[in-house]
Amino acid sequence: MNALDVAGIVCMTAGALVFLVGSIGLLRLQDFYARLSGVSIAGALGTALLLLGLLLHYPTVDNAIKIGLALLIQLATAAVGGNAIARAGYLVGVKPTEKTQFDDLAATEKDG
Amino acid sequence: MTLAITIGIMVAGGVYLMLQRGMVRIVLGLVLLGHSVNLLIMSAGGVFRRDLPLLQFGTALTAGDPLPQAFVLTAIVIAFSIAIYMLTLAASGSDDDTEDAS
Amino acid sequence: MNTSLLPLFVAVPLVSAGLLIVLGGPLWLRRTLLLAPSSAALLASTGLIWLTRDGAVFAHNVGLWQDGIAIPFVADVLSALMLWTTSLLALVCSAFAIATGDDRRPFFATLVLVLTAGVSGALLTGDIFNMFVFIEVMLLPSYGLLAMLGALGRLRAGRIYVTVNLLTSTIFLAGVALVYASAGTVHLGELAGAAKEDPAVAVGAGVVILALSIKAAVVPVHGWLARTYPAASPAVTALFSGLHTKVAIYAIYRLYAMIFDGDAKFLWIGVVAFTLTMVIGVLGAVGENTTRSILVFHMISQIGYILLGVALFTELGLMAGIFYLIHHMIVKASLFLSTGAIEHTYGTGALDRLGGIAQREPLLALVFMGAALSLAGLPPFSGFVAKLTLVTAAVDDAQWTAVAVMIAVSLITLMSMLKIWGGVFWGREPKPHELPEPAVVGADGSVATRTTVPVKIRPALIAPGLVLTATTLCIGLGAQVLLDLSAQAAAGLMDTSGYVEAVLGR
Amino acid sequence: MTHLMWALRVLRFPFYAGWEIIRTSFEVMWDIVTPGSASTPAFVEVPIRCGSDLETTMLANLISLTPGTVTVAVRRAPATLWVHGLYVKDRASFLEGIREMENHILAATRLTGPPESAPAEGGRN
Amino acid sequence: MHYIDIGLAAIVLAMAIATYRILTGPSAADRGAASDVVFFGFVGLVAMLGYRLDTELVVDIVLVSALVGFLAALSLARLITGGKR
Amino acid sequence: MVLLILLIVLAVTVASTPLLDRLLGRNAGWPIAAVFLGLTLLVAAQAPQVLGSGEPLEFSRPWMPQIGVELHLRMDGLGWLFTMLVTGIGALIMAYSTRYFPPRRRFGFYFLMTLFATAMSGLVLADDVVLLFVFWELTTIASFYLIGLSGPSASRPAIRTFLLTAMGGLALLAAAVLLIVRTGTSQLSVILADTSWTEDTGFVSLVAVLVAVAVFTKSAQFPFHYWLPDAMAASTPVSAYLHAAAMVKAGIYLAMRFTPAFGDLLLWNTLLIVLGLTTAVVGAVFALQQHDLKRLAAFSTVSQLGFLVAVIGVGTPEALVAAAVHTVAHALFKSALFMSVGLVDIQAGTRDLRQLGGLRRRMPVTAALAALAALSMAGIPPLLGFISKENLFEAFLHAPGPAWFGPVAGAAAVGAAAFTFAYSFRFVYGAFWGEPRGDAEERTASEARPSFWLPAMTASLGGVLLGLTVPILDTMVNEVALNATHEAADAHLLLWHGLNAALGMSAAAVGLGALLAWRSRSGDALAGRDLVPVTGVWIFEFLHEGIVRVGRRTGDLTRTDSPAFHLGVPVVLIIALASVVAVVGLDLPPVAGQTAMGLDWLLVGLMAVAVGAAVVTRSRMAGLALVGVAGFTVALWLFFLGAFDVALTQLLVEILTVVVAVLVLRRLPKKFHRVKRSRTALTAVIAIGAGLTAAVGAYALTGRREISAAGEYFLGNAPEDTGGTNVVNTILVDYRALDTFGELVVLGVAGLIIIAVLHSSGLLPVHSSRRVVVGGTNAAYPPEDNTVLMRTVGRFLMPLLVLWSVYLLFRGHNEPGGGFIAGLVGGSGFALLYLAAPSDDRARIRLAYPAIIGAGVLVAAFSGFLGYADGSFLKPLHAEIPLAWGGYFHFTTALVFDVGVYLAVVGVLLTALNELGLERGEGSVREPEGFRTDRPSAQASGDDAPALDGSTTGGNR
Ligand code: NA
Ligand code: NA
Repeated sequence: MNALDVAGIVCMTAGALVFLVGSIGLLRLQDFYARLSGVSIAGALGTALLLLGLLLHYPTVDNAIKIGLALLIQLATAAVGGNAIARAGYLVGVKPTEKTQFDDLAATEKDG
Repeated sequence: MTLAITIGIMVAGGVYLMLQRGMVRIVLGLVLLGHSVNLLIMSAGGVFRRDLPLLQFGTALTAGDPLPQAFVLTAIVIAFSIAIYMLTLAASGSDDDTEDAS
Repeated sequence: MNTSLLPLFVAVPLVSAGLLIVLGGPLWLRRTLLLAPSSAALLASTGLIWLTRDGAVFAHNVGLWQDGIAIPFVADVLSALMLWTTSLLALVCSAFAIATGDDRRPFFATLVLVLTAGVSGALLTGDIFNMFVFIEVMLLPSYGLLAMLGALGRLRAGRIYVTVNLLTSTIFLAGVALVYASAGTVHLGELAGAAKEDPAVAVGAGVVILALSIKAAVVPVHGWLARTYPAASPAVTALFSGLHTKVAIYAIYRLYAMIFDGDAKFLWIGVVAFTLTMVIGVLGAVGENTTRSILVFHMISQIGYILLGVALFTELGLMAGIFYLIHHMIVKASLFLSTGAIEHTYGTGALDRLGGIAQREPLLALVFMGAALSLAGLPPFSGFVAKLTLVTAAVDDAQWTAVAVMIAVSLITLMSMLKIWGGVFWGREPKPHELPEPAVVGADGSVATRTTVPVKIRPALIAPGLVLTATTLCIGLGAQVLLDLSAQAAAGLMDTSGYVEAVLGR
Repeated sequence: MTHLMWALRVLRFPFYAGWEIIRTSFEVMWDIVTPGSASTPAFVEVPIRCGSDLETTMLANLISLTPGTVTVAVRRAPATLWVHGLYVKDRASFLEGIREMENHILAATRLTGPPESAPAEGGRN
Repeated sequence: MHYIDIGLAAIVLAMAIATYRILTGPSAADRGAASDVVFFGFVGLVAMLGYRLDTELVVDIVLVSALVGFLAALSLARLITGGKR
Repeated sequence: MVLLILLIVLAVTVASTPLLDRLLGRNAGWPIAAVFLGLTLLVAAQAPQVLGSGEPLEFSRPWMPQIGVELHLRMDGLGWLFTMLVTGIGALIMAYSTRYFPPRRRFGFYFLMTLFATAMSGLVLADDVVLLFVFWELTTIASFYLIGLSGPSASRPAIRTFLLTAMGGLALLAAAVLLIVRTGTSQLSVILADTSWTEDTGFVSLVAVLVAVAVFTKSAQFPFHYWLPDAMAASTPVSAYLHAAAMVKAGIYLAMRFTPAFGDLLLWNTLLIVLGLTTAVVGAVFALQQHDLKRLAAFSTVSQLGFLVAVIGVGTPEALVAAAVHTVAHALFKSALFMSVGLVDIQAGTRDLRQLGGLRRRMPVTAALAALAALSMAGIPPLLGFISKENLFEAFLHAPGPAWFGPVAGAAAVGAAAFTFAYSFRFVYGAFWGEPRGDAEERTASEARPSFWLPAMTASLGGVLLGLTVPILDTMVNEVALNATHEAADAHLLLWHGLNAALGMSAAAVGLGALLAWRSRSGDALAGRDLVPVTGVWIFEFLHEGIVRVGRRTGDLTRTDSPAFHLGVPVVLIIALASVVAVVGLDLPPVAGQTAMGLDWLLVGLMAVAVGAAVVTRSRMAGLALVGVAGFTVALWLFFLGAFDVALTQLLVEILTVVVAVLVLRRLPKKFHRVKRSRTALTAVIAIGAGLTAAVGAYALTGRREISAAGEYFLGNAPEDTGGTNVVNTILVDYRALDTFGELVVLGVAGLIIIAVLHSSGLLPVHSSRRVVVGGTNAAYPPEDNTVLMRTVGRFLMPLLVLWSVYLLFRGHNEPGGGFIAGLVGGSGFALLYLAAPSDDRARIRLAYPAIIGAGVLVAAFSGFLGYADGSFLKPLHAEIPLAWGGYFHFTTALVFDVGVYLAVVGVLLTALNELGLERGEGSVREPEGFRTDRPSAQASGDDAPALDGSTTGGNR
């Protein structure tokens, strides 16, 4: 087992744990909008670490391009997906927690 | 054995859903059943040879039986075709409830 | 014979279907594209019957791959007979659909063509997975045909139809998987007798047969058929009745003969189930009050008769069953078409709303009654020969209960046929206001309020049924022709070595 | 020369973004694994300087990717994002954080680097 | 037992937790968000399995998953709003 | 030959009735009568051979050689007698009909009557039990229509008659089949000559009972007698023919024909004698009770047939002689009587005895011929009826069985004969003597023209003539008795036999009858009284109703539109099958390798979680998502099992299923329907049963052999055979391209039927519970700006998807990919376009997607046809194409095939997105123009179908 392999395993295990924490966030965080942070932990950092681990295991140029591309796409789409779901939730009136300090979006409606 | 258990779980869930009211749950149940049969086909080829039948990458000696794989591929597409049609029926004409009395 | 032509039974209608979508074109062209493949298939299958009449079996490895690897297309006299009958029905039902205007609906012609291609494929293939595929090719268009045409309840019926058929196909596929798991092949030639030797194969093949029985609407899994067929348009019901359940029946005959090699130890199950099917079906029929629901329950009952042939699994029984199968396909379609002509014109098939049609439509009455008497097994129609040979076969096999039931059931069959006759053809003519609006708008798109009882049923609506009733009469009078072919087919099922030799060269 | 500088800024951007993601992820993860919650959530209107759809998208996506913030709504003219922040101590510091991100993005997308002029303070107080 | 199996178990556990959130909601938006996590978990699992089962080809699956997984998220978002764009 | 001529002439007559009817109207009866007369003479001319030398005429042709059935005709003495009756009486009735009916066309009548005559002739000449049955049923069918001809009121009686006689027919069929199978032949004369089966008491008893049922139903014997009076709805000529010569006589013929087999069987004797005499008495009593002349005559037939059946039951040659004579006598007097009823009915306008009386003055000829016929019926010398009754009495006295049986039978016969005398008297006296009782019309009745009464008079005088010259019948009746019993008879028929028991019985019958007629005021005292509480018709209708009710209940068993029921039954059946297999047990080979790997358990756990959650959730969205999770888990499983292509396909399909499902789910409520607890419990039990079945089945029945021969072949030969190294793909596009072709058709058709169904039914609107609550002015609301993120990302993803999909398509033969996967990836691109569009209008994909589907099918088929160049449909062709940068590209038509697959997949996805994803105008299934302009090919389709344009191209809406 070479150094890259070890690094790969470390990356992957770390990614998996980050992922786990992210999904625990789905349980623990207070409202829908907060829970979206759990999603981005898993989708961004978690997935990125896992892909990196994979690349370290198969370190070829070919794979670097493919995995790099995959990571880029993954991050871009995870972000847009997160945005779409956040907005959808907002549109159908998912209530934020009582602790929410202010809501500039709701204000745009009153102005309108 | 693990595959058999998986199949059992899916069939139980699929049958349960299929016997409920409402077209959507029936469709979901049938989708699960379809998946389970696909796994059964894989199981029919034997689960102890698990290498890819891609001869560029591996050897034919340990590759899984390719014939069931081809069957499953065909079955997946057919099941997909019917599933989207059934979903259309679910939202066509009236509510997707399949029973008169509530 | 150049066996490489066999796949054309599938390919030609599919090409025609594809052209219909891509080209569109004027109505005459679309109708030509609809009718030409069935006409060609009718001619080709006539030739095929001629070539196989002495028991010859033709096989073609599609793609010319080696024996056992390729999907074989196989034609023997049984598949040739089925091809002939299905082509005839497709042609006649299409003609009827043209007369009712059904063929102007989106994709109607395309779907019918795909349906016939699927049926032909299922009849010709010698590979059970491929059979699954072709059964699906046959079913998909049917899902659409049922739900896009027909009465108010068509969507409800469509839901039952598609879900039950999908479940059944799933079960079928599970059976195929189990067969492959034990036998390591899905090739019918290699499976010859496998279930007799290996109980594990028998279980798998049993699951396949069970699935086919559901598709054939054997009691107790008949309910779906009774609920769905009456909701389709008459042309579609006729098409389905002639093709769908019958392909399942064909497959039961074929697979039981091939895979089980007619294994005697399971036959009693069939005798029980099929006898029950006769009884439950006919009782259901006599209890119904619209033409089509009566006919549909009958179909269930008759399916019991047809399948009894395979449950006897004697040369005589198989011959009788095959004869019955061909006869039934023709007669049943004729009945659906002649009552369909009434339904189309009068807007209802309810017995208590119709009456006196024999007086107004003597020809149609004759067409209906010929087929009805044939169905009930009365001479000189084909149904009589069918019943006679089947009863003889059952007596020969000492299946006394089945014999008694067959005889009693045919009386109740007659009773329910007379129920239609008394309710629709004799009796008081309906007043205009008692009839609903026409179910389908006129060819010019107009929807008129009904002020008079429809004047006359158009000849184009009567002719298709007439062709079929004439056919049943001819089959009855010249029974030896079809009996000979059926006997030959039965011989091929009793001794499958010819089939195996043709597909495997050994 | 400009191009070389730009290339360097482009190369730097992924490391910046990666670092931001890691940093904010650990912030939120800490909140998750420790009992209780330190959150002070709010929906904040964020005026931005991004001109093209690409820049807007990059900013909005980076906001969404970094745990603790998520873009909820977008307006192109005048360019504005509405962001849900989990830890909004006060509006100004939150806007400052976003502005920082924006600077990095504009540095990577524009040959000339980020505009030095501050945006009109269209935000609310 | 392989080192990586701990990670595999962790992801499966994470997916199970997300499944719980799909089940309990409470809002449709929560279900959508949790579904997203399950999908990411799937991508992660594939990556780890590529390592574990020694198949470089998983890179292809990962790439395709990343390309199309997005669709699921967008679709679910669309469902939440009943089709409003 | 004669027999063939006979039947051919009859058949030609039947066929020519439409023409005759068109030319002559009711007078068509004349030429038909002439033909019948000619045939009668022809048959009569055969008497020297058939009766004299006892040589039957025979004719035979094969019909159904497979079961040994032949067109075998045979005329012996018995056949001769009945053929004479059929044609002779037929001639009279046909002639009579020309004047009975008003002058207009009577197509159905003559057609059916001649058909009836043909069937009846065939029946008595058939020497094959199957042929016999065929003609037997033909008479049933013909009589059904003849009765039904009389209009709506006759339909019920006709149906009752049909069902009852058909029941008898079925009994006959059963008997026939039993005999065929037992004796190995269907030739009647051979069967009857064969004594082997008659010695098996059980078998012969069964057959005898079946034949007896046929006889009783056809000849209207108690308890099946009710149909005959019921059938009086038919016109009088029909009744005359039915009662005198056809239909009912078929039963008599059958009983006589089978006497050689059953004559010595006590069961047969007893059954026939007891029921026959009961019928004779009951029928006679009922006859006396009637007001309607026709009904009186009908009950009289019932009674007379009772005599005949009973005497056949005696079974001795003497008894059969009596039966033969009485058959002739009855044919003559009954046809005359019916014809006279018709004469009265037409001339006087009624046949009700309460309105008639004294007609002899105005209708003397009719009165005379009716009186002669009635006297014959009453058994008064010197008429033929007297002689036949004498013989009957004599025969009854020698009935088999215990010693007391003969005298008792005789006494019963005398009783019946007394009633016969009484009702005969009632008939003649009530109509022709006494004073007119009714209104104006029959007071002015006049005698019919000779052409109308002549046929009746002929029959009537026939009874007189034959009575006076009765010895000329000796040869015939002896031959008949010989044919019917296979024992020689030596009868000498005479008017005067001397003072014997029979004469005493005749005298007693006449005396008692006279007394009865006097005491009952010629029957008036008894008429119209209900002697029994129920009628046969009531019993029939009761049973009929009962069967219909049972049928209704039977139908109710499955009368539900809930798919759950129809889906549950098959599942339960499977569980039952599995349970049986489990109980019986199977001998299974050992497991062939490792069936579980450690990692597998992860997937088991994941699946359990997903399925468990999917089962309990009540949210539609959650259900969809959770089933999706299960689908992903399946993809992982496939990946575990080395099915890389399949896993990729599964993944893509799963995503696209979600995409499409969402389009549908938004139109439905958020929650699933509530289900009762009891149902939940039941379905859970079934589900667990099914799950166990599946798990145990999968474990027990799979994985117990090494890799299959086919699998080994593919792995070993694919590169060489096909030039591809992705073995699964080579199976899909080379070895089993036919499967794939079917599969792509299935997929394409799914697209088409989605369009077709939506064209006819439309979609639900978006469900109210899924509406957006935020106002239109909220910054989160405007779609144009808020979708900018996904559009921007999409702009970069789209080319990647396209490139990637083309790459996957081309490399599929060697590496993971192929038409399906590529098509799904390409289709995903369109899905992305759809999802990211800021408005429906911009989301609409302006491509002729049905045409793309069609093109896919055509391209695939085209590659298939290319294969014919090398000998087979779908056989791939290969070519090495040199590349510009060196090397070769291995081209195969399998790639063309894969392009077809690709097109179909893309077409279907486009269809689903456009058809399900876009809102339509309210109440309209039309979509805006613009679509059409993109598709010139679809234009023509609407040309002559204005109401349903776009009839083959759903996109053209
Ligand atoms: Na509905
Ligand atoms: Na975030």
